[in-house]
Amino acid sequence: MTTPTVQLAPPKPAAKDGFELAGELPMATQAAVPFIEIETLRAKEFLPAAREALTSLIAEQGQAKVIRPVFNWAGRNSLFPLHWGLACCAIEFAAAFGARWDAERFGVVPRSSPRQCDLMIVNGTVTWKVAHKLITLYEQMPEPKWVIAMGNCATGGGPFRTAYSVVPGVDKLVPVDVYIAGCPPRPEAMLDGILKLEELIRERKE
Amino acid sequence: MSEMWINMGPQHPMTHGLWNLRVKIDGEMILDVDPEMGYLHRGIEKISEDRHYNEVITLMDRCCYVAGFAWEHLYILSAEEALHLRPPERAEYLRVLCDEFQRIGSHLMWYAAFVQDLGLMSPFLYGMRDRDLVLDLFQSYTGARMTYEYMRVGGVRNDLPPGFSDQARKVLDWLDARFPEYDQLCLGSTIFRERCDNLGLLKASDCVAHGVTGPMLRSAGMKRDLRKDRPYAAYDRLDFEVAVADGADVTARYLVRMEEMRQSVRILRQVLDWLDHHPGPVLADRLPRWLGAPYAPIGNEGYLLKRNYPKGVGFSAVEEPHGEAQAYVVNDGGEHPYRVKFRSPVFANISAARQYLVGYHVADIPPIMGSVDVCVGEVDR
Amino acid sequence: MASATLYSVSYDLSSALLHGLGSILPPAAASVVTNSDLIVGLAVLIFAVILLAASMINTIVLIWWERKLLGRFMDRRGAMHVGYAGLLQNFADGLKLFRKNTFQPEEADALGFYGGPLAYMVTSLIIFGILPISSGWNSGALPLTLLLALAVFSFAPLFIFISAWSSNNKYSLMGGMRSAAQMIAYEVPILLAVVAVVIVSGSFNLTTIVYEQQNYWFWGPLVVALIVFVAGMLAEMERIPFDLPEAEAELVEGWNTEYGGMLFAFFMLADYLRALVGSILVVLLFLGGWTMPSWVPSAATSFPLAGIVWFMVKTYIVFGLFVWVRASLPRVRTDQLLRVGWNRMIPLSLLSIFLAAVLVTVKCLPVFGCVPSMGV
Amino acid sequence: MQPDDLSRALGPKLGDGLLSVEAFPGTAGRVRFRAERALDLFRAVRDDLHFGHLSMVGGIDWVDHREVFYVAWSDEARQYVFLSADVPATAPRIESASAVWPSANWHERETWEMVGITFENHPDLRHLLMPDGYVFNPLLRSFKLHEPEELEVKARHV
Repeated sequence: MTTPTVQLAPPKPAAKDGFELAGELPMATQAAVPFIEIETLRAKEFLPAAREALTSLIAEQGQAKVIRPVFNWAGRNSLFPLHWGLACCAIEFAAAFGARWDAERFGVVPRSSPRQCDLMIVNGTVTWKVAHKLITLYEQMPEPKWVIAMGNCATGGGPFRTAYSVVPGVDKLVPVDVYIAGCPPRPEAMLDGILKLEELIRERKE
Repeated sequence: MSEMWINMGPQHPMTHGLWNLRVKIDGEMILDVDPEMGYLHRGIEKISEDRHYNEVITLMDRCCYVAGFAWEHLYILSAEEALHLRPPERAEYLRVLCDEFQRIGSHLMWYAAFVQDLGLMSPFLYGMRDRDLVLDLFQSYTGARMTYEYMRVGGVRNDLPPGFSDQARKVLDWLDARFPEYDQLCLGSTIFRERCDNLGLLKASDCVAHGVTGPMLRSAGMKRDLRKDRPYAAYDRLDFEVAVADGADVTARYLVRMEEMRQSVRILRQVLDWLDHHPGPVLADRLPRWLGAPYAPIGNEGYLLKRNYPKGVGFSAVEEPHGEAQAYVVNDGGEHPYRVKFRSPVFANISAARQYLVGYHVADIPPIMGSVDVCVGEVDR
Repeated sequence: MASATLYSVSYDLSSALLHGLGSILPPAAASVVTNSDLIVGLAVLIFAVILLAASMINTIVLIWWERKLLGRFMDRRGAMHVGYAGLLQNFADGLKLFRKNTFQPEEADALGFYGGPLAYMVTSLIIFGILPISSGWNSGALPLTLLLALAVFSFAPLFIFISAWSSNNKYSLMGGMRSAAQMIAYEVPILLAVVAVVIVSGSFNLTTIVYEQQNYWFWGPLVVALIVFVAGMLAEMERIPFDLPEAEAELVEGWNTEYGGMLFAFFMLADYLRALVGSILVVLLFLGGWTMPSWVPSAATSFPLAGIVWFMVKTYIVFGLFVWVRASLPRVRTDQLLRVGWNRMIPLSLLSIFLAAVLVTVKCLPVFGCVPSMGV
Repeated sequence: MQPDDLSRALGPKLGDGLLSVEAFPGTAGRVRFRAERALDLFRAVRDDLHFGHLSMVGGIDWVDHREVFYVAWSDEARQYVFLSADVPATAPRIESASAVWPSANWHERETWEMVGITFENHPDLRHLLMPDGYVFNPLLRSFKLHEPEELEVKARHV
């Protein structure tokens, strides 16, 4: 069998520092490979590709249909807010954990250490003096984490927005997911804000 | 372990607010403390200089958020003096009603927080539950749970709704029945007595030197209550005792506050009886026009009228749930107060922290600071 | 059913599985698969999996039980919206913590920081392999199960201290030191109180101790030992009134201040595992284990798995009492705790040993009725 | 206790340090004194008149001068007394009262940072409410408040 020796291969790249690129065969030699071997080669290429496609499909679908909803369900049903009180809203924050409203019904349990929290409820006026501590606390919380600006002061400074020491809105410092209006918001409003946040988490794609 | 400084705050379960207690410890012993305030400084005194007289009331509610009525009353008293106004008698009784209910609400909040600091969990819920009943009453005639904006220069905003006094008496009966339960949970517990007796001692002479007032001073055996010593509003026409204890420790402060709540219930019954039988106006009818008609939006008329009103200063002092609060209002004849200065009782009580904390254990900080009843809003203003 | 033990059941299961596998394989492979060592190995594996699942599910239900009970004591509802009556709440918490970022604080010691919680968790889990839950739970071949259980139980302060120290946080360090001091102080009275039980029952084997209580439970005659043991267990489990190491009011979250995510979940789970072990030990040593008094109708005690059911009912009631204590007592201070531990608990436990010795010598107590088989 | 009683008791002690004693609503009277004689007045008020409890220290900026005022309470007379001294706006200095009344400590720190009045011989004169290094005195009349948006616009133009 005579095969025309056609040089189809691209010109070899210049050897760098005396190092030859190994394992490169001219195209003509490849064409001389028997049929069965070609099929094997194709199969060898196909199987990993197919596996990759399949796993990615499963992973994607599984991610979308199983894993993500399950973790989102878990995340939205156990929001641990940071236990701290800034100002007036902190009293209503505490009242929401009292006997009448009992936020623990929704799995909301305040924790004192930012390491164990996933929700920071900014319940009051933020001053410039506490701003960097607030940012530190936010950074100490592990991902994924959310912030609720509770009340008018945290949203935009409230009645103190003109004051020299007040941050006009906590969104100047950390990203805020839910704003709750009111001065202070009633405990029902706080629970409603948490339920709104739960809706956000339900739709979460990450 | 060698000596070290630890920061308790601004985010710490002990603080109940936004402040930092720097503590120097050796093992479990406290060697030195240094309270660091100002994390909630909102410039209320400065903002007040930009506001009309009635608009400052909004800030007063937020100044001390667990005792909003007491601070409204404080400001109103001195503003009325600075503006040469007198409220009608019914308004004075209504203010006493607000004040005393507020005292119960504030002390219940204190009880909830203080007992939780000791590790006793259930009373927190009981305290909050009963406080909500008081707040429901506030809501029925002011529309708000915490920030009322109810008092006005020259009276109060509106009268009580019909059926209020029956509802209030029910709440008082309920509270009367709860006080023994509270005492049983705390004083009846050996662990509570072991932890709180002889803790955080502050003798009466030290209290006076460091400006400590309120239940802390009365727990040291000094019978001083501005409601008796320097009666304001309708307190001179009401019959009550000043709660005093002589332990000067955390237990004594507990006893004083509990007794104060009982006395408040006693005052409130008299006030409700009086209000039932003496209908009348609640806002002075000869208000200057720039102070606003009773139901007009606050303070808008001031812009329309060139003022011509005598200058004056007003000084008032009120027995707030935390202690003795004072206000000084300077009226220079302009639309806004020229200067407003407040004296917060907790400010002075915290400034003496070194006197009653050093020498105790780290574990004693929460009950001692709890017995001080810190409200950071009024300290930092 | 009563004669079968959990190990024999898992051995049967494993041999059936492997023989079934061997019958469809070629004979050469079959002989390898049906090797007796392999069967034993798989049996142990099945045994461990069943134990792990049982203890984990029980712990999570225990947390739910505490939350609901605590809610009721406090005039509220507790978790109620996730799953029926909030039963799935703790699963949601666990999954969420599983997904959280894992991190290590700056300048923390990695080995201690990651190893501490793991070791704490593992040592808490090992005890479940030892405790007999009912007559047919494990083979009971170990003669000194009680000592082994208490020995493994007392590893915890070491690991708590290691993880607290390596967190590089002052609050953690103080919490760890308190924890170590407290646990060591209360080990001694616990062990002495257990000696009273051992004197009366004449054995270190938990199964034997339970069988000794067939006719009368030990809580009556050994009430002093019971008091010391329960108080010591409360301290060991770090529950109010002895929860100083995680005293929320002064030491933010105590020794787990710097822990978040899965490692925090380990701590939480291990705490409740230890609470479960404590309740189980109280039931085993003083409340007759899975046995019931004779006046209980036999229909109620002879259905399949009746032993396990009654045992769990008792355990949950004992834990409910611990929750009741938590809902109604304040926390003590470190020096008071240690003073009570060394000055009150140890004399009391010595007294309980003396009483047990008297009991064994007299062999008869009019109050509790004459018991023929009492003592050695 | 009336204003006359105050001036009768304080006059001989202070001489020309006592400027005037006038009636003041709600208190025993208002004592105006020279800032230079502050410590003498404090000692006389505490020891002779038994006003042992200093409640409040504050300052007012009257643009051309500044005023420091003190409020003290006597447990025997059951009354407040109001003390005030004027200090020049160019050199606002006065002796600290914390040697006489320890409770003056924090009040004077606050007045120092808010109204800019320096208290000499104060044991610990540093920032209380504002962060360390804050250079303004917010309660001076020259310190104006702005809407935050207004400030943002200004910052953009700068």
